[in-house]
Amino acid sequence: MLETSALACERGGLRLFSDLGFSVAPGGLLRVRGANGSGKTTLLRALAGLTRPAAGAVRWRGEPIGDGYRGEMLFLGHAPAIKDELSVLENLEFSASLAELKNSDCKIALQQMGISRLADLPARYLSQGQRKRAALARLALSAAVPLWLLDEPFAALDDEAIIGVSALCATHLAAGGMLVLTSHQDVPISCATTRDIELQ
Amino acid sequence: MLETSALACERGGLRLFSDLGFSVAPGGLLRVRGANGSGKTTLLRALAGLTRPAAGAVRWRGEPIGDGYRGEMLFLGHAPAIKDELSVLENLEFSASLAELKNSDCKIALQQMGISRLADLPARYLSQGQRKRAALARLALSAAVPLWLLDEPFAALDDEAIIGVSALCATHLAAGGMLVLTSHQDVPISCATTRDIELQ
Amino acid sequence: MTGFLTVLRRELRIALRRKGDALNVLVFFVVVASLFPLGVGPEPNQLRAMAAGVAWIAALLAALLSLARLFAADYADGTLEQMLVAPQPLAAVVLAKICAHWLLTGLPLALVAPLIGLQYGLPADALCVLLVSLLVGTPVLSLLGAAGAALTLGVRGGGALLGLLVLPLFVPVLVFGAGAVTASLIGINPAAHLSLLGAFLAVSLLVGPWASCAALRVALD
Amino acid sequence: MTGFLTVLRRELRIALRRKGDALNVLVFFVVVASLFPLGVGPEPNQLRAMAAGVAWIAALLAALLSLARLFAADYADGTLEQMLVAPQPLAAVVLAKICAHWLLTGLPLALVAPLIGLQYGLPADALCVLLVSLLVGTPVLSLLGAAGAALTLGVRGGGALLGLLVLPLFVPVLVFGAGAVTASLIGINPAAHLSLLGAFLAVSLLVGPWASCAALRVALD
Amino acid sequence: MNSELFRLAAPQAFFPVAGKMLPWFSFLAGALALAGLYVAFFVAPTDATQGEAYRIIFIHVPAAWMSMFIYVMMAGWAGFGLAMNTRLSGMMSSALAPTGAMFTFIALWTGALWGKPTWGTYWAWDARMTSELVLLFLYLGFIALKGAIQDPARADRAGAILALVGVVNVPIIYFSVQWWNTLHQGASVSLTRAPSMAAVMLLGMLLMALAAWMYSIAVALARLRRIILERERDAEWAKLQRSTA
Ligand code: HEM
Ligand SMILES: Nc1ncnc2c1ncn2[C@@H]1O[C@H](COP(=O)(O)OP(=O)(O)OP(=O)(O)O)[C@@H](O)[C@H]1O
Ligand SMILES: Nc1ncnc2c1ncn2[C@@H]1O[C@H](COP(=O)(O)OP(=O)(O)OP(=O)(O)O)[C@@H](O)[C@H]1O
Ligand SMILES: [Mg+2]
Ligand SMILES: [Mg+2]
Repeated sequence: MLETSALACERGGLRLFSDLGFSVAPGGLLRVRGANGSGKTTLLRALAGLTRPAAGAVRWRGEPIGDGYRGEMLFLGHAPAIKDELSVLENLEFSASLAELKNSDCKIALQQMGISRLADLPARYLSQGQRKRAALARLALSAAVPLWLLDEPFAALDDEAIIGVSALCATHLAAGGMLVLTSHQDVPISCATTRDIELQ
Repeated sequence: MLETSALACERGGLRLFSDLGFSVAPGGLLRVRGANGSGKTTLLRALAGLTRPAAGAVRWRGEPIGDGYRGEMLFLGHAPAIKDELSVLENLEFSASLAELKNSDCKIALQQMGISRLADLPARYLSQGQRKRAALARLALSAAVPLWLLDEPFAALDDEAIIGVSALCATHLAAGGMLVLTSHQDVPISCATTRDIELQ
Repeated sequence: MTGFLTVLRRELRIALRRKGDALNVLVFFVVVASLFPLGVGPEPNQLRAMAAGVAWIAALLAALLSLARLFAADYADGTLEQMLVAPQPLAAVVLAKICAHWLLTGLPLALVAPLIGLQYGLPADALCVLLVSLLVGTPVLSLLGAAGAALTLGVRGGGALLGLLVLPLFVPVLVFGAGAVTASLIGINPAAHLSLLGAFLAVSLLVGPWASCAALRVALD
Repeated sequence: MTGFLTVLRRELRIALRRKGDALNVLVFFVVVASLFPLGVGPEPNQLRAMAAGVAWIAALLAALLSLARLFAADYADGTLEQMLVAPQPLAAVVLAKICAHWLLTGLPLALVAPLIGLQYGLPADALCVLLVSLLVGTPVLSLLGAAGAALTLGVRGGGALLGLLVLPLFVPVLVFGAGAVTASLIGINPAAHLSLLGAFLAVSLLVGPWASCAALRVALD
Repeated sequence: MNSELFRLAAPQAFFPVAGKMLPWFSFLAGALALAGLYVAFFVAPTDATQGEAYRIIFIHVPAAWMSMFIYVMMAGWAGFGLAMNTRLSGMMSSALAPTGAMFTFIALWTGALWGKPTWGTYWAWDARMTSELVLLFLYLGFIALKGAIQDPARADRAGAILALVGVVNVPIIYFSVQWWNTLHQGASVSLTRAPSMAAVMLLGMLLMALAAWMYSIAVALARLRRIILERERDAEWAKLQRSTA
């Protein structure tokens, strides 16, 4: 259970949003909406514990977020965290073992994202969408991680990949996971408890 | 008038597409479609003269593309060509004067993209979508450039910006310009002579 | 511990793929070392007196120049963000990056230095002292340098600022490191110098990783 | 010509914003120059003999180390692509980048070198020769180095490869440059050395930009 | 008591308090400096071995003490701010740094001047001098780092980390003469003199040290007020303050 109370964030002395209170319960999907520069990314980073809020707090299972939280949360930001020098598989294996996920499933995860053919290609040669797919392959490994925070997961993906990622998200929600995402596109995830917040 | 004949491109020894022949006439819109990694970006780069085709040729006004072509074409790729150290306005001014466009309209262009408030902010601080808008501001300066080649212009943009960019494109087409673009999203540009090609 | 090993293995693998960076230090060192006689003239006594200084200055420059990029790539492509949100303790990750930096700059340099010392005509015991001083001193450069690199990450004018922050801390290492060799050359026991270096190393082992972690959290705020 | 000025202005402006990079060369140089006495010992004769070598090695290293990043940032963020499709001739753009590189590394170094020479006890005429040799020689480093940087852009192991490609071309510049100063120190006319450097410069003015342009087109294919 | 302290930790509450304390510390600094200088130049006798040059001690030693003491204070405030997330602490450390750098510079400079007649050299790389020089660079690095980061909160935290790293250097400076047998000696001056003269010297040094102390507090308070106004420029009370000033 993720909760915020009276959350406010600033960038360069500018208040982006304030007094934000919401909660995400197991099986719940929270969509963060808003125009470019309205603070969606900032909010997600605050939820991940990367950005210090100017006011308010983020709570996880009733406690302020701390070290234990990090093992129960998956954050994928704008930057894909992919090294050009390493192959697609090596990249995934690294991020999996950094996140203490099972390394053995990496090939299956690539297959689920439709890029198993590219497993041994150095990431430098990937197309934009393939790179995004490689980053999102971590979702397929993270079924056991309760909270997913995804920043624009559908950007650069083609229709097939969007469907694939949505399916992963839906499965995760159905299994009692929690999901917070931002997206400028329509999100084809079917979920009973969807909430939207709009930042301006 | 842009034409290709029997165009083929390769990446890492792999044939991405071959025997591609099409033409774009004044006022015409060509949408390049295809899955992730199908070669859309590669095709656009070949049309811009950046990538050497494995076979076939690109012709502009009946001639193989050469030095003169570069002044009549605008290419915006995945990478936004924006320097973090410079302000938004300085970035636009630089790319305008590199492309021999009128520097004086830069502020108006930023206004058209809805980021005039950010003109003096170092680009490092822009949000993803603001960065994209800053790159696309060049469109507003390029009305006189007949051929536009746009790679995923709508990625990361919010609805308002998508409408703005589409309007710019439509105006350009109505004035007899030519436009080739790739996009995974639906393109809300109304144009009489729209053609699609699908790469696989 | 898994975090440490994972990151260390990755860093070394990337370096191996790039090759450039690892070899660069050696190229750099050989350039510095072999060009000096060209500039100074090949008098044996003079060369002997210079050997330790040349080796140590090469080490210091190699460290300084590679440090600016220690965290930069990971910062730009989002890997650092992932390291901060990962369940692995950040200290392990940072320590692994520091280790990798030392393995790729300090260690090769220390191992090659005796060869250069030989060419410069150093006697055997001075060669030993040179090797030991570099082995003890170069980790200090990586440890404290990492803290500086983390502090200046994404900061305006980062490069020069990094120099300003870490050079004052490096100078004592250089002075005592080269001093040890000079001492042994003129027949004084270099143990005092070396134990000073050792003390430096101990302090920087405590301070370096802690400061790097804290600074990285600030940089990514 | 507009292309040249546009790019030059932008490069300098970015350098000014970062400050780091421009100052870095000076910091670097001052470090190299002032650490040598620390490592080597402060005997005046020895220092005088070393001054030219120190200045030239610093110039060479500064060039080598900054060249690796000459095109890298523009390559990564798409600016290079834009430069290639721009109506401005690529040669003008490349020449502007080379100029900026020299203005930010070679020139400051050349201008500061006499001060260091003074501290190292060089006589006035040797200082002059040092300044002239650096002014003539450092553009060669930027010109040929740019070609090397373009050739190794995006290539695996770029760093070491760059060193391998350009060092053989740089060493003669160093030898004649430092040689000119040494010659004037022992009372020989340094004109022969300097005119050799001049010839080098003329050749590299022809070869450097052309090779860089061709290599950039290949790199971005 | 505790809540009172925390109320004062708010910049707005501290601003007027600092304003009231400022003139007192300035006055004390001036008076003590005058007294100290009088003792130093007119009461203390000429030294038998060093002549008049030894009078540098009245500046050198207080400056050296202050250079270290201010750094510890600065690091203390910085660390407190990092741990407790109080805004005033970061401003306090910023206010102290330039004064500390100044005293460090004076200690180095007077030490170097003094070294020429006594040791025959301005500079040697002995442990105390090296570590004192490092201290100067730590101050400068702290100031430069804070200046380079635009966001004040981030600048405070980054500066605090640097200050805490550097604090290790202070015991090294202080104990270097005991740990390593170096050129710079400890309190050997009093051995060559009669006890009464040592007492006069001690008095002069003490007065000068107190003056330096009061001066540091006064300057830090003045600087702190400026920083508070600058950082809180958007707050209503600060606008009011500026319009009345
Ligand atoms: C640039 C060179 C010098 C530096 C960086 C330096 C630094 C310091 C420092 C940091 C202290 C305070 C530490 C303490 O109280 O134990 C100090 C104290 C002192 N210094 Fe220096 N010093 C320098 C040169 C000299 C010289 C040339 C002399 C005279 C021969 C001298 C005589 C003293 C004395 C007598 C004290 C007081 C020691 C005491 O009673 O505790 N210093 N110096
Ligand atoms: N130093 C700064 N000074 C002023 N404004 C800043 C600074 N740093 C960041 N900002 C602003 O803060 C906002 C950050 O927004 P954020 O990245 O969270 O937006 P977003 O909602 O994710 O947008 P997008 O849809 O474009 O991804 C932007 O409007 C940006 O311009
Ligand atoms: N060296 C290489 N070896 C093998 N395949 C390569 C190499 N370089 C590029 N490729 C492949 O060439 C294709 C390049 O495609 P391109 O970038 O044009 O795709 P795209 O249609 O723009 O995709 P997206 O929708 O993801 O942007 C990718 O499938 C990529 O994997
Ligand atoms: Mg965003
Ligand atoms: Mg593409």
